[in-house]
Amino acid sequence: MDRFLYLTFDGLSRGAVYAAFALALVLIWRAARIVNFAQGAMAVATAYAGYSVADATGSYWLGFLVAVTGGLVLGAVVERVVMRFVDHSSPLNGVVVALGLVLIIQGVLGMIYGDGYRPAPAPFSRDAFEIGGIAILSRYDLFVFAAVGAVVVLLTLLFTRTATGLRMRAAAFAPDVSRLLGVPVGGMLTLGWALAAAVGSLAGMLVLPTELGLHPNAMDLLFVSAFTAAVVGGLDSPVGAVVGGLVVGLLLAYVGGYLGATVAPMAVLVLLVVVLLGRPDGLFARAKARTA
Amino acid sequence: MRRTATVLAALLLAAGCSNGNSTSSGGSGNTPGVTDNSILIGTHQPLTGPAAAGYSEIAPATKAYFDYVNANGGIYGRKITYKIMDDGYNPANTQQVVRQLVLQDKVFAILNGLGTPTHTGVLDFLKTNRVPDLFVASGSRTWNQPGKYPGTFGFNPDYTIEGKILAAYVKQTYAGKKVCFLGQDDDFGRDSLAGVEKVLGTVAAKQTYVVTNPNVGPQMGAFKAAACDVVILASIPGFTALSIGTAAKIGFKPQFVVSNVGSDPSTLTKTLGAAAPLLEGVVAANYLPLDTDESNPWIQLYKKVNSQYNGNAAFDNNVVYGMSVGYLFVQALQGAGKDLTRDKLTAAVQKGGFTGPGLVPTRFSAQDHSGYAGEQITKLTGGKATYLGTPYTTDDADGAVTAYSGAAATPPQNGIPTAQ
Amino acid sequence: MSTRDEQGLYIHHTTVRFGGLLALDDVSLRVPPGRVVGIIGPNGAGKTTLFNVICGFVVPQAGAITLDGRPLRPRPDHLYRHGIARTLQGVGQFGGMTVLENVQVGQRRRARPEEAYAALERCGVAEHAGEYPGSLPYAKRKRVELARALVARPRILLLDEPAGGLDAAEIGWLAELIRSARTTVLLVEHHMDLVMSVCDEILVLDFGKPIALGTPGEIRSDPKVAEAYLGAPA
Amino acid sequence: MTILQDATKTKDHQKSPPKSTPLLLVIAGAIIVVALTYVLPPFRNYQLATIGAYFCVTAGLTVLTGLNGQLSLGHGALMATGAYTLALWQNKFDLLLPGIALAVLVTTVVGGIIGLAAARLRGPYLAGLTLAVAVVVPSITSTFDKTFNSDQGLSVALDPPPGVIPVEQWQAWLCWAGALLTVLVLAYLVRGRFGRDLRAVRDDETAAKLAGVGVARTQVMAFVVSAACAGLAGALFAVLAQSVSPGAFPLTLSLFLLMAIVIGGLGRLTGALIGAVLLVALPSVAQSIAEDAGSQHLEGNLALTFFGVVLVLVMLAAPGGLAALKFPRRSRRQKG
Repeated sequence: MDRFLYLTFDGLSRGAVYAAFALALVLIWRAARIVNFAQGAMAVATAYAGYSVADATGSYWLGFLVAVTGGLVLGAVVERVVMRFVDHSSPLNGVVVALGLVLIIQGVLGMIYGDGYRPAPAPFSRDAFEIGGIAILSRYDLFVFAAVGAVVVLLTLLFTRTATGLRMRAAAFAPDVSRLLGVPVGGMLTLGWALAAAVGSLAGMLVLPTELGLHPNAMDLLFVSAFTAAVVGGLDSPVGAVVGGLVVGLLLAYVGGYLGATVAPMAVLVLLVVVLLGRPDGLFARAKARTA
Repeated sequence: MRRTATVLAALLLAAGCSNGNSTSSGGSGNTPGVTDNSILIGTHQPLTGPAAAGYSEIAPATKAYFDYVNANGGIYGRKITYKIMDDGYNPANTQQVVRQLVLQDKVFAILNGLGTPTHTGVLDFLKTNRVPDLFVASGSRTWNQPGKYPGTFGFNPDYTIEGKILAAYVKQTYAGKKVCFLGQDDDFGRDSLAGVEKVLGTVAAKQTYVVTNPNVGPQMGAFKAAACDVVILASIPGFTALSIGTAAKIGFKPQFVVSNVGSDPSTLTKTLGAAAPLLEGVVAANYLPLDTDESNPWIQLYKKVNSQYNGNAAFDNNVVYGMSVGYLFVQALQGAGKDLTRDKLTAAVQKGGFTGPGLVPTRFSAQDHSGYAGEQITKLTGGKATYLGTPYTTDDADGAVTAYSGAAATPPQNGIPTAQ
Repeated sequence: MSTRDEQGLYIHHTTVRFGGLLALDDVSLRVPPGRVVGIIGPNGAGKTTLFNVICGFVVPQAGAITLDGRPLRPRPDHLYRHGIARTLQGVGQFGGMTVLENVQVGQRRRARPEEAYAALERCGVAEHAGEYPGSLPYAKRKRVELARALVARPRILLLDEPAGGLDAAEIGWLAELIRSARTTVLLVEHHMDLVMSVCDEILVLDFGKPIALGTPGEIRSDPKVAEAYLGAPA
Repeated sequence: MTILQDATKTKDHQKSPPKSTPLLLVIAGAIIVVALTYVLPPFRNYQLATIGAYFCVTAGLTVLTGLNGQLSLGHGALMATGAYTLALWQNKFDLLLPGIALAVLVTTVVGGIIGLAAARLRGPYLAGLTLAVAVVVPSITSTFDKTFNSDQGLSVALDPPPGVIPVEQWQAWLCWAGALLTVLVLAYLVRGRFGRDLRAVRDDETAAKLAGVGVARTQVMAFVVSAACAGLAGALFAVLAQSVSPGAFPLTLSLFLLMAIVIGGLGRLTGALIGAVLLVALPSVAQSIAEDAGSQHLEGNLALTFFGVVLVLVMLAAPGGLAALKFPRRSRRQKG
């Protein structure tokens, strides 16, 4: 029972990070109907920048700010310079370009920083509080929960309470109609990418201290977990992403704890298959059939 | 489809051109890679990719030592060229680069190829081409098969020897305590566990990790649940840091005892960052002089070489390792004599009897192709490792762990070994 | 019922709901062999949904379809086996294939390319056989679409707004083609002149409900139709 | 107009040349390859062999992605399936050709299973699923480490080639025999009805269905065919490397394969060949550039970056995206 509690809290704190990452994927999906396969690499790039600043200035929070702002800028640049010029008539094109970006970002990071792991210190203690002899959560875990919670609240407010959020949604769903109504569709797209990349960078900053540290490939496995989380949540719903993230986090913790760490990636694959095939035709095909 | 033919023709042409290049780069004498004034050797190392951490410093350090030797006249008038090829720790790439080294560049020997999975794949190829395969950078017992691979020799003490020595220390120092074991899920972890259990019997709990899954939370949780007092880690540096950090996170503070390959203090300190104080008191082992031991003449020599020929790279145990490999190889070349052939080199290594930076002797003989014969326990205090007690030697079978009393050698005046 | 009555396509009391929306409400329709039947109605009346039911894209909550008296469990990719061909609203063409290849996809297995070419010829676009449909003007693409439907020699042809976006001359040609097709045709169309001129019988849908069924003359004079659809008497 | 005239016209409009060409080209290719193996030095022969092995998988992948529009990031994992099958077989029985056949068979079955799932998924969902398949290889090898020996992998027992033939030359023959056979089979497969169905499903599923094409069946078949090719390539790689381990089939491999076929020109077997050549040539070019520049950080990363840049540029320069790479006429129209 102790072990179960321990694994549950371990899973929840990891799940919170997956949730943040999945949120970034959901944001871009809502804004542009693209799954951004470069999300992980982009987050690593901004985390390198953030930690470089933190090392140089000695202030973690300055580095944190740089990373998140860097995400905002990188997202906007990627959309303006690359994604805008991709022909999206086939969903493949966006995916292939994103994969190209992954190769570029990983290669450039490797050239600049080398391929060693660089330390990614956490801003708070990672020693867990104990209650009744069971390690529950650390200060850092609480920080992660708070950060992810704040992001969810802010995004919900943005999309439901502000005119900008409404326009973003309109631009994503019906770009042509939105244009007629005077919505700057291009700008909304850029904003969506910028926001998503910033959330992704935030997730990167949150997760890196809990793993081996900074590395160009640090997010490869994580991306798969986050993608699964986003799919579990339905790809379209921020709340779904959070739930999905927690589900994946718990699954990984329980499977890793009871069946062995090596089995965990297989569990993610199985979950992904079950969820994807549970929706008989996939999301695209259903939408298509209606219009036929 | 017409284009297929065009492409094939272009290929033919390109191949023809490259053909011209490659034949010119061979050696002039009968022995590949050796001329009157040069020796070409090669290696495969992870310079990029996830495994490059720390290990990518080794080969440049070796090369720096060779440059130092070359600047002082080389060996029998021959200068050493060390060609370092990046395989990214990917066995498929290792195949490619080692073939390039042997077939195209015509190297005399392969030195210090790094990694068990990577190097295993080229053993047969190197044997077929009769290429000496010296001082493989891994503690696998695979390299010690003189009958099957007569040209292959190890360098590191093998993981079983290390496991026995670590376990002997644990048995003596932490008698009656509950001992647990976390190992990498390959020969490293398995051989190490075998050594540990030869001395301690079955451990209280054992877990494995895989390099591709950087989360040891479940493993540490299981150790905590099993109330382990001592945890022996057969892990690479990233996972040593991760294990120590994760254990602290869940309020689990056992005595950690760490394999040599995963215990470089400067790498660990860097990785743990603010949590580096957790390293205090960690027990490990080594068989070469420690990077922080300023008074050691070997370290003084290496630091000099490092500043002159290695761009003053960060000086840590990987640099010490790389230069020690270079020193041992120069000794082997000296032993092979002026009239250098591949057979003579292999014979010289088999003859053994090298004295150098190592705290224990090498085991090289006609029957034994493994590397160093033992290790000495270290303890981390204040971010620095220091040696405890005396070195120990043992074998990878059921032989006893015995103290080694031989005196440490000092480097020759000019830092270059002479023929012994 | 005599066997004669069972010939052709018969839609029995079919109901389709999308969530709360009643897309088809107890629709029945008989399409005897050789007849040209039109389906008209305002936007959202359920015309295309009816086609989708016949093609198996939509599974009805109630009702059944029979073909020559035997129940038809439609699957889109098995329609051609039953001798049914359909064109799509807009144009559903394979941009990565030549016009000829597009038509060949619609052929039965082991059919000869010459037949596909003949179908193109019949639709007047044979000279574009080697081009890609994306490079053709809209009207020609619609003709390619028709050729692909015709090449399977369908017993029943489902045409989904074939006149959309066409000019008067093109529509005249289309009417001629439908009349000369000598096959059963089910036609969903907004272009009233075309419907009135080629159909033997017309079904009028409004909000999923069938409100009238009859010859063009009867429909023209039906006050319910005028109210629901035509607005004022034609 | 008479039917006769129609028939002649039809021939004019058909792009594909008379049916005998693939066979002739493959025979010509075989002659060129055999000739090459006699003039090339051993290392170049080894590279030639590697190109042949890559050609098998890129040819299969270009049929799947280029002609059928399914994106797979999991072909590295399928290659691993073939490679491990061969390794396990060889270490037990040491009969190479049946082993390769078995590797193809096993991979075909695995590919069929993934294909069944894939046929229900589109675009990013399929990419995500196959990505998960690609990263799960190390997990499988370490969970079943008694069989697969974890990260360390297995060595592959191989008899040396008979007589006086150098190993590298023999490897080149073997790999190219596999590659040319693959190309021959694929070339005949995609010229007929199957190829048309593949492209119809890619371009418009609804219309393909209405034209009587079994969409799911076609997609599964495409996956199965390309999986068989990947299995053959994996087995050949096991022969080339004389060892198999998860490290030899990383995610990057799957990305590089995709890159190769996109750059080579999607949907064309010639493109698959160009891609295979690039996969072998570019890393060594990058390595020599890095050597000249004297920076270790550059080596692998330069190739990585270069691949990425080219991939993005190719996608951007062909405004119609993947399909436009093959059919520039159409895309220009759409853009304008």
